[in-house]
Amino acid sequence: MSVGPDAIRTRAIKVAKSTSLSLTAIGLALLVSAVLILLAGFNPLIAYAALLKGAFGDSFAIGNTLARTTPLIFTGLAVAFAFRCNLLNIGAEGQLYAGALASVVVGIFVTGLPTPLHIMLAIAAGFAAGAMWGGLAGLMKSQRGINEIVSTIMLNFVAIFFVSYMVQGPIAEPPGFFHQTAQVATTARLPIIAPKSDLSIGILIAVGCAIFIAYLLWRTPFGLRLRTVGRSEGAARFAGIPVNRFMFGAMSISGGLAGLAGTVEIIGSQYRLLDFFSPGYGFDGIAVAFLGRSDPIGVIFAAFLFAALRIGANQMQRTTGLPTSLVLVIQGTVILFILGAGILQWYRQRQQEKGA
Amino acid sequence: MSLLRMEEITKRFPGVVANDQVDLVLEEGEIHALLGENGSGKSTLMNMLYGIYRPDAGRILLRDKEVQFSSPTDAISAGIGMVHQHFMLVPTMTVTENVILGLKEQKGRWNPLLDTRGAEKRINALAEQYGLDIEPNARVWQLPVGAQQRVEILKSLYRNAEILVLDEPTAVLAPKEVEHLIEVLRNLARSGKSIIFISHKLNEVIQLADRVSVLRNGVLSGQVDVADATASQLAEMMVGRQVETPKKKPRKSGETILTTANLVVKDDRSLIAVDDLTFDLAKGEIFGVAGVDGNGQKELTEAIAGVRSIESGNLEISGLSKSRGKRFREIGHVTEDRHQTGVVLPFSLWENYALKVCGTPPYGNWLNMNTGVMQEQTRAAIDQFSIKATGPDVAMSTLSGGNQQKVVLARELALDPKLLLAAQPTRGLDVGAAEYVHERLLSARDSGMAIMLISTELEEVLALSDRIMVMYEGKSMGLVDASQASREMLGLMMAGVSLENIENGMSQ
Amino acid sequence: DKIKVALALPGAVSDKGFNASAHAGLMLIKERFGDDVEVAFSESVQRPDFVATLRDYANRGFDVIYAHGFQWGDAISKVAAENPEKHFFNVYGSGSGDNLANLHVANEQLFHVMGRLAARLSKSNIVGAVGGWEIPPIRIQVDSFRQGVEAAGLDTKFVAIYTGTFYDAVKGKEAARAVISQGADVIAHMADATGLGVIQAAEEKNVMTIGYFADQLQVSPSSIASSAIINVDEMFVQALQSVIDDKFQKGVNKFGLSSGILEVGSYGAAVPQEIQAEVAKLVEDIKSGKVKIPGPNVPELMKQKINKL
Amino acid sequence: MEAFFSVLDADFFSATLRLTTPLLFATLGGILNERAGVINIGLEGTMLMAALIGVFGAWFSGSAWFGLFTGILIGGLIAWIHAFVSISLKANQIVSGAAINLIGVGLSSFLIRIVFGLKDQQRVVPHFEPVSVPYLSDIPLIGPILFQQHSLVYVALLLVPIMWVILFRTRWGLMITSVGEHPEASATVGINPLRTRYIAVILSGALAGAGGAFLSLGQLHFFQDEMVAGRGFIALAAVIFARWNPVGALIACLIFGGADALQFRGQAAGLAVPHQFMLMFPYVLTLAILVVVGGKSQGPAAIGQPYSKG
Ligand SMILES: Nc1ncnc2c1ncn2[C@@H]1O[C@H](COP(=O)(O)OP(=O)(O)OP(=O)(O)O)[C@@H](O)[C@H]1O
Ligand SMILES: Nc1ncnc2c1ncn2[C@@H]1O[C@H](COP(=O)(O)OP(=O)(O)OP(=O)(O)O)[C@@H](O)[C@H]1O
Ligand SMILES: [Mg+2]
Ligand SMILES: [Mg+2]
Repeated sequence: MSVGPDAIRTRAIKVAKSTSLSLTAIGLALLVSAVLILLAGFNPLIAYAALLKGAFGDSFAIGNTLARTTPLIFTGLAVAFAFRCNLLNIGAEGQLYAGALASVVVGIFVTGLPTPLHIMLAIAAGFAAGAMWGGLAGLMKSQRGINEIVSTIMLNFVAIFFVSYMVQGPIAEPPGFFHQTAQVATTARLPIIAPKSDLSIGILIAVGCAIFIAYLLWRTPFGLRLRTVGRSEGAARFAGIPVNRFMFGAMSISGGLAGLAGTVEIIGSQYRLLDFFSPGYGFDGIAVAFLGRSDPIGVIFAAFLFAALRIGANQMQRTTGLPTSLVLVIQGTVILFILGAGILQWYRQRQQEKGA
Repeated sequence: MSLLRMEEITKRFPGVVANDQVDLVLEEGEIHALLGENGSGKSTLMNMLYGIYRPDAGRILLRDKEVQFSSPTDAISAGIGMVHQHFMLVPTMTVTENVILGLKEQKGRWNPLLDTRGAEKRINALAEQYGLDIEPNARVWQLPVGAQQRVEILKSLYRNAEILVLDEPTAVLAPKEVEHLIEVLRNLARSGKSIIFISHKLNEVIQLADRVSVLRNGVLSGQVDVADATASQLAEMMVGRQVETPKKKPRKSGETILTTANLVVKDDRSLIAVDDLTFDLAKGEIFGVAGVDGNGQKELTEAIAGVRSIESGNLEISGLSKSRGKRFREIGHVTEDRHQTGVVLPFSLWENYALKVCGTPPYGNWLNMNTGVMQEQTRAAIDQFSIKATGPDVAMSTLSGGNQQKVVLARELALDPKLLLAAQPTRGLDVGAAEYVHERLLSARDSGMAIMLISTELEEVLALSDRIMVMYEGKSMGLVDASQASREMLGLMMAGVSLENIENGMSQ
Repeated sequence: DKIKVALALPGAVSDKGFNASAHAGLMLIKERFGDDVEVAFSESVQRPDFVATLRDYANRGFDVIYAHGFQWGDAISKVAAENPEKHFFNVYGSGSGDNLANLHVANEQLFHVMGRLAARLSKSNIVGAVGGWEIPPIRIQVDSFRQGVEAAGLDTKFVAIYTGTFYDAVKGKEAARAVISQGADVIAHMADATGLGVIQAAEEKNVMTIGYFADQLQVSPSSIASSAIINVDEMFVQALQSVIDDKFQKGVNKFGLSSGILEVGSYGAAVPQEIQAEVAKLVEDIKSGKVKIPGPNVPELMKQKINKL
Repeated sequence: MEAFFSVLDADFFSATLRLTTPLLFATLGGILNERAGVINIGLEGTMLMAALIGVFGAWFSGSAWFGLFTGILIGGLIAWIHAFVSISLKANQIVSGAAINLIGVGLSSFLIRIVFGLKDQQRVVPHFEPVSVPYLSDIPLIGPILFQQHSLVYVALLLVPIMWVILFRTRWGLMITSVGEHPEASATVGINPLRTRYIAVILSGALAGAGGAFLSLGQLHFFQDEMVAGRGFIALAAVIFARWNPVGALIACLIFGGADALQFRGQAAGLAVPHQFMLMFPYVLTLAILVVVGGKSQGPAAIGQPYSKG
């Protein structure tokens, strides 16, 4: 990543290229899904108009989309960051629950703090709890050689069940009838940017975090070393990089980022913790991360795309009655078509080989 | 009728013409050597013969019939076998499995089970016929390189190869193994096989080959009968100038920097690899460690470098910083296995170059790397070491083997370390580049650096070292002053005869 | 002018239980009020989208908005406050507002009755229950069922399992088998689609089950003894009617056996007349107030469970 | 505690086998594609689609076997998409798998409504009944456990030795392993790494398809949204736990299926533990075993890396 004007230009061209590519992919995916919509007896044009309006129709819609983008940026970052260290973190979902749990505890039971301090404490707690949960997988990897894919999948279930236990008993809102905690104190809530849409400053924190992670990865020695561990453990070891410590560290930071997804969701929008409060942000994070090519800036756009489709789909359901499951299909096909961009190259190569 | 004719072969890669209208003729039963500087296009040419790449232009004729290989399968069925610079073996499989991989070796037409027994028999027969010593049941990752190479040769023979291509087969071998290989190749030629072999070692070429083709910058710069050529002539054909053996200045005495006492180190399989070593190394000295590969040199080096723990005994490096980061910068390490431990292939050259120094002035600090400076330095290294690369931004993976090695060397020397561990520093380098590296090592020594040179090449050890230790099965066979050492003596020690015994024998 | 009615569901309408019953409510509204209403619904609404969903309906001119499940409490209170001229109903809800009514059913009554029925039917004297996720209503249902079993005074053993899911029927089936292997011969399920697995297991092992939400006799005529029916559809109609008649009542509206919203379903052939009569008597007594069912004290039970740990 | 162990009866063991079977199919599939160097996190979506299409197949043909066949077919087909995207187009294998999961969840729930309608979604279709093996099923204890199962349980169990032999004793096994370890090396001996990977991935999808179809046709007899409920992800973990070995797969899946069966019986036996902790049990047990025995195991060296010719 050089900084000269030339480099900026090539980067700009790259961005433009991948943007137009993504747009084409989305178009094609919508075309394919249109067939399904027709099959279900609806008019695709009306459906898509609703989708578009739901995602971008007015400031209210855009606010919703951005609010939805926020946690996805964090989970996407979490997966992407770990992957830069060659670790596949399938456990963002569990780490998110850990983060939410810690933040809600701080938000409810710590009182008497001024707003900024309380918020920062809640954020720190969320990051720390997520980092602990991710770090646990990192520890198992570095100490016992346990593949992080296995451990994170298992830890997901453990975290989700544990949160369920906590909200129904130990930290349930008195008298303890409902499966939910009390609301976090107003001092622990993120300020709202756009009053009508409930968009909090969480989005700014998320984008800031992405930029920070990009900086960390490409402009700091720590980042270079981390990426070295990711690409060649041997070379890393011989360059004096403590590989195990880095893996542990990467998993912890990754977990922390995922934990922040839980934090912003709690102190930025839901205010209280219920079991199953996450609609799978952690799993979406996997797709978001790789769609963004494990690049923090790419993650922002991928998260936005995911959020827009989801928010738009809700509107589509509300106005046309189409089930939202359709949007999962659209999301999936969008991804496949983006991946399918390689098809032209593949086809050309094949023709060449046939010709030769 | 020639067995093989490659005519006007051209191959371009983005930014380079790797082969430019190259002609190559191979006769039946001939051993043909292919020489050339690093990056001159040797491997590329051979890869086209083996169907891995396709030529952009030119023809390949086998027994005067034009052939087109779109994959190695075609080449194999046309009777061509290749032993690659980086072995093409599956480490987790056994020798037999590797040999029969992809073949229809099963117990009869209707019984799909593998006929490993039958295959083993044939392997043993072939091994005996050509004098290839091999253990069919061993897993490949457990074998020393020499043995792995024999597996590669067997693989080709098993597939009835008529033409055998070997890409730098001797680069990774110890002198004894080289002799053995040469014997094997002669046997093969005698029994009618034709051989193309790539090497940077001129003496081997002269010893073994019938004819030599020399490539320079992708162009065929000459083809001679070996009978008519001398080593220095060949070297000149390659690099376009006279190549000289380095001159060593007398050594200035310096303070001791490395001391070991009764050092014991274990290998990855928890077997003792370094057994009770005691020696020291001073500033301004090149300390040669000779020995056949796999006699504990690797483990010794790694222990000193701080990436392998010590079992017992003492290892002390004076004046080293407490901090881990600094320590690794104070010890330079040209590692033996370039791909696994030396470089990060998908990274750019400058990132590879910055691996250790990033974060220290003038390369930036812990919060910010000064990428500009690092790129500048890399560019300078490219010029100094005449690395064939278009710039510091290209990926390491696009460089030829020798050029990758140069990047590593440039990086480690740039650290200006207190102690430099140089393991096989010229492995895979052409004579010109090797000469340059030798010069650099000597000048580093003269400016006070302590250097430990680990090499299986006696010439190199003898030419550069001040003192030489020979390792055999983890033990020291003795420590001699380079001025008093001879090839024969070192050879004996490498075979496990201790210095004491040699001296006793001589005195008797 | 048409009354516009919207419904927001946290799960899929195909769950053969909680969400399905609400969807049926909306359909019944359409049927009863015909051209006077326009209806719309959203299913599988995810928690972060709660507010946006309700708000969108309100903005688009829906007059009466139903949200299904206690988890909507915060969202519906907020949107109700923003739209004072519209009416909001929240099933199992706990929120507050002048235009917000929480629709509750007296689960303790219905499931107490079913527990009595089960205890009487059991020959092995062991009765089981398979719950989905242990959320408040389910816990009340399971614990009331237990109380009913105990109240039969037959010293019946009670076995309960939570599967942790409402849509994994395979798990439901295995859970039921585990209960059956404990000797239970009557099993109730409070688990929506997971319960379909329970019914199937019961059918295969020839034990009796108790249906849930709808009259499930048709799902398995051989194994269903009766069903614990919650007529959410009727409840929705009554709620809407109250708005039309200007009789809207904010706060908790609770529907018990006497309202007809809760019902004991059709009996399977295996249930003797005499037991049917007993159940009918009990239901009458509860309706008339002769028998009071206090219901379980869930927070207290929870505390006990934690203390035991 | 005593009550807890008293539940280890024949019923428990047959439950274990039933819970093991779908996982085992998917895990064996996962082993196949991972050994060939392709990771497929889309097993979940694949199983879901197969469960659905299996139900359709059984309904429209009236035969459970035909349903199974269609389930396997769709599994293979979806895997073919994954293969095309990740092998031919060399796209990121994980994204492709994630996309398949999204599509699987969405499309299956969408299609069941269109085809069967909302009301009749859980329509019971022709399905597999447990088969008693004559004589053997009468053996006390062992009989009911081993010889009164669905035919697919036997198929899954038989697949373990079959796959072991194929992987370790035939040339196809060598080919598959070699393209996962070192595709360049396999190419130099004339193996087509791309084709070999294709075959492994498609077969793997077919196996996952069988697992999905077992869930709907063997266990349930109908289709329910999201009925696979994370089993595809568990299989992904089991592949690694099994160290890419079919016998290991059996052990891993048995441990998991057993733990699941056990936690139900623990709850039923009235263990005084919040049920969330019971539900955690299989996952915690898995982790505990890994921590104790140590997880150090090397996967196929070239996993996740697309292969391209020169
Ligand atoms: N895949 C590739 N992509 C781009 N450039 C390549 C590629 N392979 C080789 N080259 C370039 O082609 C030239 C010839 O490389 P080749 O590997 O044939 O050299 P060589 O003679 O074998 O060198 P060495 O002695 O170092 O092994 C070099 O400049 C190299 O950088
Ligand atoms: N050799 C190294 N390579 C890469 N990162 C390192 C290395 N040593 C340390 N680090 C990182 O820096 C942190 C500080 O480590 P340490 O106490 O060794 O500092 P240090 O060696 O004084 O640092 P410096 O590299 O600035 O000399 C470590 O936690 C680790 O993240
Ligand atoms: Mg070469
Ligand atoms: Mg430091």
